[in-house]
Amino acid sequence: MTLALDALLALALLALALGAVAGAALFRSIVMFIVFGVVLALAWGRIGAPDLALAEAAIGAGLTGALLLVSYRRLVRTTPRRTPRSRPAARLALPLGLLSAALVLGLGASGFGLEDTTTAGAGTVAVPSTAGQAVLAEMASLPLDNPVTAVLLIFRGYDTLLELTVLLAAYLGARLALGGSPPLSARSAPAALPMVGALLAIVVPLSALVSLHLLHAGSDAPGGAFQGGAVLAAAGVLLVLSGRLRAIGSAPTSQRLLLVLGTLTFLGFALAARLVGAALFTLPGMWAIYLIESALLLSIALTLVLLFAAGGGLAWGRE
Amino acid sequence: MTEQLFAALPLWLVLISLVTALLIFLCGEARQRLRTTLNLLAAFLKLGLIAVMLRAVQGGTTFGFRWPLLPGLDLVLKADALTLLFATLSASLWLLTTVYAIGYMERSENRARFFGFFSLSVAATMGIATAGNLFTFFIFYELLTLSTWPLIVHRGTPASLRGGRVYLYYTLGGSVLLLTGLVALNGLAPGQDFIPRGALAPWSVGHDDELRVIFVLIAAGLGVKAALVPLHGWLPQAMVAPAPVSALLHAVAVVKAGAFGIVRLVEEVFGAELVARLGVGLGLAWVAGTTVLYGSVRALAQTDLKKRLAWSTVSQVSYVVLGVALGGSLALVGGLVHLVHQGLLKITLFFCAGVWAERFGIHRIDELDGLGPRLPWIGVSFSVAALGMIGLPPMVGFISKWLLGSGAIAAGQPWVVGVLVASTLLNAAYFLPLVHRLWFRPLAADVPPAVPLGRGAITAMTLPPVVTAALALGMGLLASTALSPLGWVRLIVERP
Amino acid sequence: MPSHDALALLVLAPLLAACLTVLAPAAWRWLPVVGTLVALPVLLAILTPAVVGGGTLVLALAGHAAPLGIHLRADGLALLMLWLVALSGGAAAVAALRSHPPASPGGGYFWPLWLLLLAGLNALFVSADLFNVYVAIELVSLSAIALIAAGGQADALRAAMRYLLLAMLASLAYLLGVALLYAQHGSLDLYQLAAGVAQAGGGPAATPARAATLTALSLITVALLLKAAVFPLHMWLPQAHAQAPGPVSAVLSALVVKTGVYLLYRLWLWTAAGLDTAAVATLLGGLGAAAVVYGSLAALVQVQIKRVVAYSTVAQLGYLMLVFPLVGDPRAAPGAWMGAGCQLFAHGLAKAGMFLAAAALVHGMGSGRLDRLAGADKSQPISLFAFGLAGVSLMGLPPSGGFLAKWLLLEAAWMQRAWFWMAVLLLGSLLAAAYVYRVLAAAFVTPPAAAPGAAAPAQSSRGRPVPLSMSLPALLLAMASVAMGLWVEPLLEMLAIGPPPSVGPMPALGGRP
Amino acid sequence: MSLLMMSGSGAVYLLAAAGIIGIGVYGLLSADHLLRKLLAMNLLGSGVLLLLVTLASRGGTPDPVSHALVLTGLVVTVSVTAFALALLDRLYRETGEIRIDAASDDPPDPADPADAKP
Repeated sequence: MTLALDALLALALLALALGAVAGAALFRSIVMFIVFGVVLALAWGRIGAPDLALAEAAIGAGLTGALLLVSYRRLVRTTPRRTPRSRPAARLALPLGLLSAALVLGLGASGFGLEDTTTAGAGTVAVPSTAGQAVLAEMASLPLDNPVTAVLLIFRGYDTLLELTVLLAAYLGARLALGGSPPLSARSAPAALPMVGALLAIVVPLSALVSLHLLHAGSDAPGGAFQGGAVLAAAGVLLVLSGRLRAIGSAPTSQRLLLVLGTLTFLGFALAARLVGAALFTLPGMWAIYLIESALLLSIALTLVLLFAAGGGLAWGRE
Repeated sequence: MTEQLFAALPLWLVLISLVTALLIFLCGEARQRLRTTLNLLAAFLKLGLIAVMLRAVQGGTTFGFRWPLLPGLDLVLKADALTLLFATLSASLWLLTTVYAIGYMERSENRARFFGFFSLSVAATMGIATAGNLFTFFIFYELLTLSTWPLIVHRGTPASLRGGRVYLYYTLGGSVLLLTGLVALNGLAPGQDFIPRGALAPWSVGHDDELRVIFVLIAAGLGVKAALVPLHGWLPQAMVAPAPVSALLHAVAVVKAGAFGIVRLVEEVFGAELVARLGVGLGLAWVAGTTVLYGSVRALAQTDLKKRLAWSTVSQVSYVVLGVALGGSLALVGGLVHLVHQGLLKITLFFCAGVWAERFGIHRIDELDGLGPRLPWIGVSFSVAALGMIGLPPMVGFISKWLLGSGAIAAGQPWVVGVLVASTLLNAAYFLPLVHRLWFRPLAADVPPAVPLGRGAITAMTLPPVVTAALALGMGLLASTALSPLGWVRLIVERP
Repeated sequence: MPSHDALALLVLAPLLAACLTVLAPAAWRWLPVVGTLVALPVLLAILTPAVVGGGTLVLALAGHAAPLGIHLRADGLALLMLWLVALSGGAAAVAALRSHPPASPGGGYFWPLWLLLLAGLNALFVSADLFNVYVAIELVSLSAIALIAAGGQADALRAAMRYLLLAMLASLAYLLGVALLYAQHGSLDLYQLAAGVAQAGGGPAATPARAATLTALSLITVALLLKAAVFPLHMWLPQAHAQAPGPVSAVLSALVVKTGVYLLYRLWLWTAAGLDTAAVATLLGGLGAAAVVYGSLAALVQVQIKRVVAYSTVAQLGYLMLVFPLVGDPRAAPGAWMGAGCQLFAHGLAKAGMFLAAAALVHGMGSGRLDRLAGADKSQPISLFAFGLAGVSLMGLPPSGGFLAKWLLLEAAWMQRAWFWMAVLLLGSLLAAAYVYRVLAAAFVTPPAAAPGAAAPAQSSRGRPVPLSMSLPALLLAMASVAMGLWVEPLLEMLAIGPPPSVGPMPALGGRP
Repeated sequence: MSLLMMSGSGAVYLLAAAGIIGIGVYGLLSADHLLRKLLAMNLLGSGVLLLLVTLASRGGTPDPVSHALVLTGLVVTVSVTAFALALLDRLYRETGEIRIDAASDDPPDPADPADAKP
């Protein structure tokens, strides 16, 4: 029964992926992609990765989808400065694509092989002392119960720090690429409708609450700063879409501080560990984890909203 | 500390020119007086250093400087008698060429660049002279290529750019051969310095074929600059360069560097005995002999004065190679002494040709008619050098040819005498008509009036050829004294 | 400061500076930038003696040893790259401070990205963890591509987009490979993985473990070849490097493409050292040979000076690939390894210098076309001299770092009687000479005097002065690349620390064999 | 979880991941609209991450390290995508182009703006 459900999900994933790639209309392809993300989140839930399911739903499907959609809308509306030179279309695409697909299927087969080696031992785990098992073994001595959060902040905090800077680089890069050109505003936001205001009044505080919950829960249940940040960002996206928030050319100091707050806080703790004689990146306790995660959440949320709004900063209200 | 500094005199010799080059680049186009002062100062300083070293080497002191570059590979500079022979020649001719160039270049553009690279070329030449192993030699050999190219293309015309391109094709091709040979040699016998009679004999057991290949590679790499047939193609093309550059190429530095390298290769890397045993010496002698004849024949066919001189260089430089390749002390002395003699004579000829070109716009041989009396100092200098080239006794050219001939017979290669005789006849055939035209033909009606130049420029262009011609004459007359080139060369060859 | 703190700070200091640059008011943005440029050499000066004296330095972050935690690791090769980042990146930054003033509106984005790029590069070079390397690669790619787009012209945007697409694809292939390796061996540590890889890869032919391991290695390799722009995956490079702002081009060619090569060294000479890699080495060497020939020939026909330099990068990266077959022979390995180090460093200095010089020439002459360079020797002497000097090193003429690299590689090839690799090295240097001289000759051309009289004065007054801050860094880098040929001792001392396992002890300088 | 492994669900998802990767590669190469290329790239990324997660769940207990890696991968992917979209926006505005031939070098551009000036 469960196998059937998994098979169904897998088939749906394949069908949606194919639809997203091969569909004639770009808009529909994007919608397919978003649905694909949602189904993928379900699948990850099934595999035993609820953290990832949450993240995929919020970031993979939600935010990426929203980004693609808003970009699509912008492309449709923009009149380019120049008309393009004609470029010959790539003719090799189809054979090359098919070849790659075949190769990857071969890879999938080797993946089967992997599974064989581990399940052959029937119960005893054949893979010796992986990093993951080491983490699980260490969990008992840690103040938090979610091993994924432990990896993200305690064992591989350095990765997380660099990852934050990637997010920051994306924001900076987007600003640089857009060349300081004024953000596209004048969205046809349905703000005039009374329902929207009411909806926002409920959704925005709710998502803030949810993100706070995710943040708190992250220490011993699925969730964490990334998922929380994404949910909070979703609220921001709604505000932007409805026109309550608008993009402006550059960020005021407070927002610049917020953008780097996560990185700075993490960096501060990482370095401060040396002051008390501990190893770099050693966190002093749960309070530090909470502090860092809160800072991360705020930074992530603001960065994501700014990326979505294609602005340097945000301001309340319409122009 | 002072002892170390003294021992490192060869390094200073190189550094002086290098620093001069940098200062000239830095002081820019406008400051002509400063540039001239720097140039002359450096030249005299260098001659002074060489004089100090000459005395010391004669007294048995050795100079050396060693700087490790890579494991098992050192930059070695030294000063032995052979070094000083070449260094003295280059440094004194450089001084004269500089004087000449100051006059010659008076009205042209880009003088800072010209004199900067000129100085750099001389730094490279000093490095070549003082190199203490083949690797160091290679470093400066390449630096010479680098620094002479801007001089050849100096005028920036399509013809000079073409000449420069051909020069690069040949010299860089040659450097690839040389580098390959060097890598192979270092793989076989790592880190060998130049030592008298060569260091390779102990390594040669069972590696004869390998060593033959290596010898051919390195000799070919050096042969490009020495303009051995068939690697000579660049030299006539490079004639497009200004006259001081021709002097540099033909007498002071470039072809000499090639020939000097072959001397070091045969005498101090492989050793004459090993070269003879491998049979490569005879091959080299044949190539040199062919070059001697071929260059002369081609020179005969030229109607352009500088081209004829260029082909003559192709022919004459191979005398040096011939002497080295034959083996035996007589031929070696003949070859080495010709390094000096050919330099003096050829630079005189180029100086004179440059004067005629600059002042009358004359480039072709049939335009020389009656020019001798117009500029008598130049005419006499040219004639003296031309007769010297032919080898008329008691001129220096005769001494070289005589020694080479005797050496060839001693080495059991009598065919070389035939080559020398033929070459002498050919030399006479292409030089005597020039002398004849200068003095015994009436001045052509359409010779333009001499381009007016400042007194200083005229002196600067007249003095050097007169000095070199007088030196050539004097060396022939005083060949038997100890400090003549011949005496010095004997010291080199007969050292323990 | 303890040396392991210096090691971590090499990454964390630029990160911190990037955040501060974002925060600082426009007028003060220069401070964290300049601070970083000063801090990196200082940190390296602390770290280097510790490594050279005490051997490879390993720092377990948060006190958790691999596979649980992440190791930072500084051996000779890593040190060499870190120095290159500090020197080439520093000199390029000086030029960039002029072309992209920190106080300008764009400077608020440009400079944090520049610092993030430095942080990413340093992170990549000191990382011992495959996944950490992935994040660092992303940081490097993202900031580098954004800096390319900083110019904003259509060609730059197009080049950035093409680079980005290929970089994304490469990153995903890399990630896939890492996923497979982790699933198979349970560790992400580059050096811990070696044992598992050797066991699995050396096992019987058809085991799934072997298949998965080899698939993972090939995926990662393809990804890195793309990042390193190794022929035939170089297509993105010439436009990207030619269209980026000058100082960015310098960093891209000197440092960013090197990350791919560096990781290929780590992967095949360390992680996969236990496998029989002869075939792979030959394949990589073959690609390198093709790159040398193709890149040089392509450089010979370009009409834009920056594209000449960009294609020269394609060719020079080829030399670095030749190292794979050359370190195979135990006798030749130490020499080949020294050659690799010299080439990495010399090319990094020379190419950064050359790109800065080219940018200054383009700025000064008002055009990037070769046929507009005539007279540059008069109006842009410093830039042209720098270009020529950098060219000396690229051609491998003595005495220069490039020459030492070529010499060492040639000797390694000779020892193995590997005629083909020898021929490639020699041919490559000839072709390099051809394309460098082509540029110089273009500058030495005297415009024909027969041209209409009015044009002559205009021609001779062509070119405007370039600020020293643009030409001087180029000259310094070029001079360093040449001077390196005379004093390579510190580099060799570094390289002797933690060479690949297959490379025996390295000979010391001054020792007579 | 062990049920999952017994039942071969892991195999199902592995197959799905391989399929998604294949479709992603195909889409990446066949699409000429840049937005579609980016979409395909994201699909490809999802496939890779799915593979990672699936492989991580083999032993019965899910591997937290893998999950952390995937989370990082997700954030990195969305960052790069957002930047790519900004770049696309600017590219379109400047040139009107929404397609690009990723596999070829541009021909040397004969039009140098500086040359147009006298």
